[in-house]
Amino acid sequence: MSEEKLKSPMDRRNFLRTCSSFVAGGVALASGGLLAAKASAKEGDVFWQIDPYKCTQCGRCETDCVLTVSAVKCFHANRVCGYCDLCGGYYRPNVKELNTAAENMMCPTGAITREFVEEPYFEYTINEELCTGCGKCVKGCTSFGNGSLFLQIDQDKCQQCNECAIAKVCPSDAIQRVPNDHAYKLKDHA
Amino acid sequence: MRKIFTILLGILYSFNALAVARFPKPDFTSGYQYPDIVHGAPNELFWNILDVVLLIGMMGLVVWAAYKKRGRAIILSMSLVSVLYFGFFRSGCVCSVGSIQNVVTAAVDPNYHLPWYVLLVFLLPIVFALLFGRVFCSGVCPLGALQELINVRNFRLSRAVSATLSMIPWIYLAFTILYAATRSQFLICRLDPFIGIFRLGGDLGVMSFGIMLLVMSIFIGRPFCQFLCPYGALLSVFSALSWKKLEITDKGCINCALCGVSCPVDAIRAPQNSRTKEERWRGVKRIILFAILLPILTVAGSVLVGTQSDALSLAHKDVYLYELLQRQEANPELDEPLEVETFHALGGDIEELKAKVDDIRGDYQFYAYLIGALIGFVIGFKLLKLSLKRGRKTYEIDMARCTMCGKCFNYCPQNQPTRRAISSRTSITSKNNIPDK
Amino acid sequence: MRKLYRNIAIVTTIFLLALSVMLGVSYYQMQQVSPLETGVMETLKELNDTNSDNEALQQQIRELDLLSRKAYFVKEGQLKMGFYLLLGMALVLVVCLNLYYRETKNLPEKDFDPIDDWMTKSRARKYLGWAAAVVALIGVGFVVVQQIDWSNMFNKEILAEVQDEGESLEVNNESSEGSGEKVDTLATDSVKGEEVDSAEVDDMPELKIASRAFRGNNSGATSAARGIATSWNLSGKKNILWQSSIPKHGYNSPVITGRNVFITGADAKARELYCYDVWTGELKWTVKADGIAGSPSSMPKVNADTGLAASTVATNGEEVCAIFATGDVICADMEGKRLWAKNIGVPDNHYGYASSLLMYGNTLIIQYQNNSNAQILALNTKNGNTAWSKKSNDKIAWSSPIIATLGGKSALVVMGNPAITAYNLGNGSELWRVECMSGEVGSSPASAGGVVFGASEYAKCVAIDGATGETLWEASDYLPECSSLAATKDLVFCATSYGMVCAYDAKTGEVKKEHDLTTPFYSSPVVVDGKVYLFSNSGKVYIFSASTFDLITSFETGEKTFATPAFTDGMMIVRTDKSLYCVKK
Amino acid sequence: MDRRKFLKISGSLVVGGAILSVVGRGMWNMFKRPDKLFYDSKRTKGPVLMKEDDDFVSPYRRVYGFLAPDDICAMEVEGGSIYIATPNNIYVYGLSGELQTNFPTPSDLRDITVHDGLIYALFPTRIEVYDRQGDVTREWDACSDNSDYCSLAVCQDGVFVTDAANKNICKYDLDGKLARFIESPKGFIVPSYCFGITYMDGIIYCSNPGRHLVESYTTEGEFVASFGKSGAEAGAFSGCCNPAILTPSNNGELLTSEKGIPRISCYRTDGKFRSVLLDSKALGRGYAAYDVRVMKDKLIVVGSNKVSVFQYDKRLSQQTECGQCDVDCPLKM
Repeated sequence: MSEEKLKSPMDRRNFLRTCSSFVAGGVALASGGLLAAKASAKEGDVFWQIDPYKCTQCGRCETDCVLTVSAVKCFHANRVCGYCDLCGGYYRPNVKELNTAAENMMCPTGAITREFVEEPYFEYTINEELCTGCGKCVKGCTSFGNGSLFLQIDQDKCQQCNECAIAKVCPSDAIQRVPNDHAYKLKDHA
Repeated sequence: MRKIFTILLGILYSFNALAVARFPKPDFTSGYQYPDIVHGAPNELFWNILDVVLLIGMMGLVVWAAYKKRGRAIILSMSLVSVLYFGFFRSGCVCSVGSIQNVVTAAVDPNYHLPWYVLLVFLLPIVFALLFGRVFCSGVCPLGALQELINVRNFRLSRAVSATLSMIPWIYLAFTILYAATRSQFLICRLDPFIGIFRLGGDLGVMSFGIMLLVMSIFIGRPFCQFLCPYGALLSVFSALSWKKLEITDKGCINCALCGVSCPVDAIRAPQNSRTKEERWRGVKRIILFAILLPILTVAGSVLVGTQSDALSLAHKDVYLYELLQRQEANPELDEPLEVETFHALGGDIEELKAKVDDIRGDYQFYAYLIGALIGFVIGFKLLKLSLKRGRKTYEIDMARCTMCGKCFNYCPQNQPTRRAISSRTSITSKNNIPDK
Repeated sequence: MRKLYRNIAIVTTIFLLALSVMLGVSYYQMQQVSPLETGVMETLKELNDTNSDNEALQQQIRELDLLSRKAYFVKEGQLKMGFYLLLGMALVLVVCLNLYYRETKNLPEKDFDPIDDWMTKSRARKYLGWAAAVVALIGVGFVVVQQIDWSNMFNKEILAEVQDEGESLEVNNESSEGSGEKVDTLATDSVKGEEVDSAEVDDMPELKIASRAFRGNNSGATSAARGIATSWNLSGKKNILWQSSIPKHGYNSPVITGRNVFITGADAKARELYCYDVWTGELKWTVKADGIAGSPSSMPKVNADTGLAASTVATNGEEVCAIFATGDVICADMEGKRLWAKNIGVPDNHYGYASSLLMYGNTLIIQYQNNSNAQILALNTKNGNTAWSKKSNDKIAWSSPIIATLGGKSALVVMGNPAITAYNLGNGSELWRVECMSGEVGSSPASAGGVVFGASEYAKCVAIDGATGETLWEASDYLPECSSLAATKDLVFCATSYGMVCAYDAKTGEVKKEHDLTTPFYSSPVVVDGKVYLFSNSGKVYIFSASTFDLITSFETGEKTFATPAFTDGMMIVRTDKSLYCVKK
Repeated sequence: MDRRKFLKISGSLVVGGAILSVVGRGMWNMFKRPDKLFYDSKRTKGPVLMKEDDDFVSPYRRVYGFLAPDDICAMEVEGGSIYIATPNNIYVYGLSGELQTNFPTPSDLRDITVHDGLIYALFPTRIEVYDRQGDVTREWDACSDNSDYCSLAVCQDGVFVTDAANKNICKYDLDGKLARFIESPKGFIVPSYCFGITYMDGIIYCSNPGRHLVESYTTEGEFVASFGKSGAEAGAFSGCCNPAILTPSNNGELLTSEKGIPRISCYRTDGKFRSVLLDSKALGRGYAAYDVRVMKDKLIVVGSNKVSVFQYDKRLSQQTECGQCDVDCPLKM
């Protein structure tokens, strides 16, 4: 095959290519522009977060997070708490005497600790390193107590997946994106 | 790890904590004060900006390395950086590949919010592709980089097989669009084979698939990029029409065929001197045939997928819930799934759900036909392309496939003829001298 | 040097494999059952809850708890370590391999240069073509099986997975099929057994005594039939003339006139009226309730205990009318020709429409009392035109109207919530109205000796003088829920849905006799030939003396029975949940 | 065909096969088993606080019920009528759910009770008395401003109100003049708004939820006695803040309603446990306490916005203690 033969198709191809590249470029830019308009429309929702008032403590937060130990932790709103000795989130509902023996404890990892404040009050705190986000205590607290215990996604552990794996299986659609500066949905007043 | 980079937002959010009918404060006589617990949250804004800047910077570097320096070293180092930063540190979210879904969703759903940086992460690689080819794939995409880094040999698949497999990305893309457009699932994120490795944990099946791919990629160049990556498919289109074309050497090709072997993704086309001659009219006839086949395939594909929309629609959470409810009604003796239990506990209204499900199914109908057509068209087009003959005099890079790993630069004896190149050339000659029986 | 690299590479590979297997396994375990959720713990704790402070047990729990926590956290740590180790090794391996292969580079293959681009291309084309073809074929396959809708498919799959569920399903299928076959054989056998060949069948006389509505003529819960068998046996075919399967499910009761037996059945797809031959049990004809103006496209939501065909049909010997939960009313003649059909409005009924029809000459009476618009409708059976209709603001009810002889004249008695009302059959004018009912009225009234008896579980049992409409007595010892009352002039029979049956004194209302049969009754008692026949839901038959209410006999039939049997001379037609059979001495 | 070529072909087939098979599997699942692909959550049952015993039989059967237009915060039964208090309305229904009358009230209503034809409505810091038409006949504010009232009982001796904030009972006379505060000898522990009180022939019974006790006082405020123990089993109070609600049965026994795992049980006034009348299953689950009252031979139970009427069932009761109970209580009609 000699140059003459090849020349003409070469030119044609070049011509075609330039045209189509312009088209493609145009398309890309146009769509980009449109979407850009969308993007700048409203302020961004960034973090995944649980709405404690929608949450039904199904326990999937523990099992369905992409992390081996879920990023969902139990939070405690001290201002909502009754501080009582007999805590629905601390003890299993059917305790006989109120001591910290294993058979009386609600939390499977012992992440809830409490210290005595004054008769008859105790302050409860949660060790997030031990918490697995199973939500047992939360269920106990919401059913018996004032709901001062609630589940939240620990933004420091959360991987900010493009799509939250828990949200996809959450039966009450409690997990939504929240803006950058409201990273948590807390229960207690400031 | 992230804690170090964390900006505490405690004060910021505590103001807008939700109100709650709270019980009167216990009257502490010991002057007890509530402890103020602050929960940390990284300042995502900062990280997003950093991501974008790095993205641009690294792509620029790669361009420079590929077009000016014709060296592989920089590209490799880029790969390392990207694996460490985008991969392990940022744990791969949000990546350009996944951003397809956000963009599609935003395009169909007016009140879905598309963050600006996601848009950039999606657009920038495409823009670069239009200018210089698949720069992003070469050393910036953590997925590609990971494979690149552990690649040792490249035994190339028979082109026939790879041509067949190269349809998968398009199908993948099609279904991704379907699920994203119907707000059902983010397929790519769910089936990302390497994210599990970056996060040290994830779904076992997907992870093992990722491992399999990695093992492959020790011996085959970038199996994921070649045979699975939907974003790669997208880029290849733009890259094929790119403004600049990558050249292996500026000193003129000597047809030594070394670059051809070196390429891990089979992106180098040899000069066209076909041994199998066939009359022109046969070629023309074939082209016409495939030209006719193209629309037929398109329609066929659209029908095939379109008729399945109801089956596909189960990927949507609400549809799934609805089916579960139906099933429960049909045989109440089954113990209730958690979804159904919660639905009833929250006093959900089945009629409402039904209505919702119906128009979701409507959407599915539409998009299923659409993507079916897309799949059919792509296959038809590929066939057509394969039946086109084009002349070439020297070794050329097929920009659509080239992922700019820069291997061929080192191979080409014309670029800075190093000891290695020479040795390999001599080894060729010696090899050719051996008479083969 | 290269040897060294190679060896290192080999060793690391081996390690890698071993490690990854280990990690995989432990990771899998971690994902499946976290050591914190072993069932043992829970059971132990529950044990502890039940028996008060058992020291040993508590000790055991504490140890186990400690153990499991240790396991959990240690494992977690191991996993993390393992992952890092894995990554490190992988790195080493890759480096070694790189070094090992540094010298050797891929070299052109013989068939490579000059590459025959065209040949490869065309091969690729073939492959791709084939691949596409295969995909297309699979797709076509899908489309072919498209008839099966996917959601069902998906459900089936899941059901199949649920072990016992799967089994039970199979069982059901088998049983239903089995019954199907059995029925066929039965039918034929019985025919042979009786040596009734078709010729003779046709000569068989029409029956004198009919049972033209729910619980007999006028829905009166009494029948003039004689010589009904007091024992039969389905499996042994003792006293069974025939048994036939029923195409579609329904809770309505059989109705007999001439030599025809009418029942209806319905499902989401179709609603049908069936006519069987009383002598052979063959299905003579089927009339579909379809193509009716105003009929809803999707079925109204009905309770499983009610279904779409709960209402019993009514006939006057010339026409037969049926109504379904959709509000469709159809009328056919004795040959199965559909005369007319209309939709009287979809009932707004949270359980499903259940009141049975009633015919008086050429008037079809429909007790149409639903959440919105409660009324009594009277249609002309010839053409379906409305003869008269009576709107009332009664609440929803599921009971059926009866025709009673009050003060020597036939009158329509309707029991609803909150009132029992008597109407003039001719024009629907109200004779009297007694407010005594409340709650969900499901059972139907009865009448004997000019007295109307009504009872509902959520209210009480009342006796009303039919002539004056004054209340004679009230009682609430035992009250029926679905089952209806039956009455002679001395006794009122009542079967509850919690297993108590009793006979009230029709004069005073005191309980004359009660039996605790501890099995629920939905079917209604019927007074026949000095006996009271009563079917329990499980299909056990109880036969009492109508004068003393002593239990004469009782036996299992083996098939669930919710419908009330229909009687004609010498024969009883019973509808079970899956078949229809005829009892004859 | 030389070795190299063979290797190449077979190799590419293996790799291609591997990838294709994985992809194929994925697509198959997409069509056939989306649940496997997308919804394979390991957790199929939520955490259970307490296993409910499946073979518990309630001697009572729900015979019918009706819905209130709003969530119910308190309920009272008087004569043939059911008084339902929603956050800012009071509805009066007949037994079969026909609305007799209703009138609006200030919001945040806590409890109501009816005493000789007058409706006493309790608000966190005030008490209002309506006649049946909803006209206010009397009203007065709480004796202390930081009080947070929970529940009230009214008898001819006065109005008794439990105060969750001050942890005491304050007694007013019928015109709203503060008579006295009643403190518990042990001290009340009230962790949440569950501080039930009721009056039965001369004695005030109130719950001490933080201690799982029911305490009784004379109308003059002297402590009489207390009963109750912690535990899961029938006859004990579980979790926190139980018993939540107390009400007299009309043969001088005490019905308690518990929250958390809802349960309604019957006690003799001396604390002897009779039996559980309705368990969580029979009541309809949830965790809020169900308010309960006795009307002749029926139990009226309200939860969220549902009103249910329960009636004694001879057959069922034979398997329960309630059936063996020697007292011929009108509930066993």
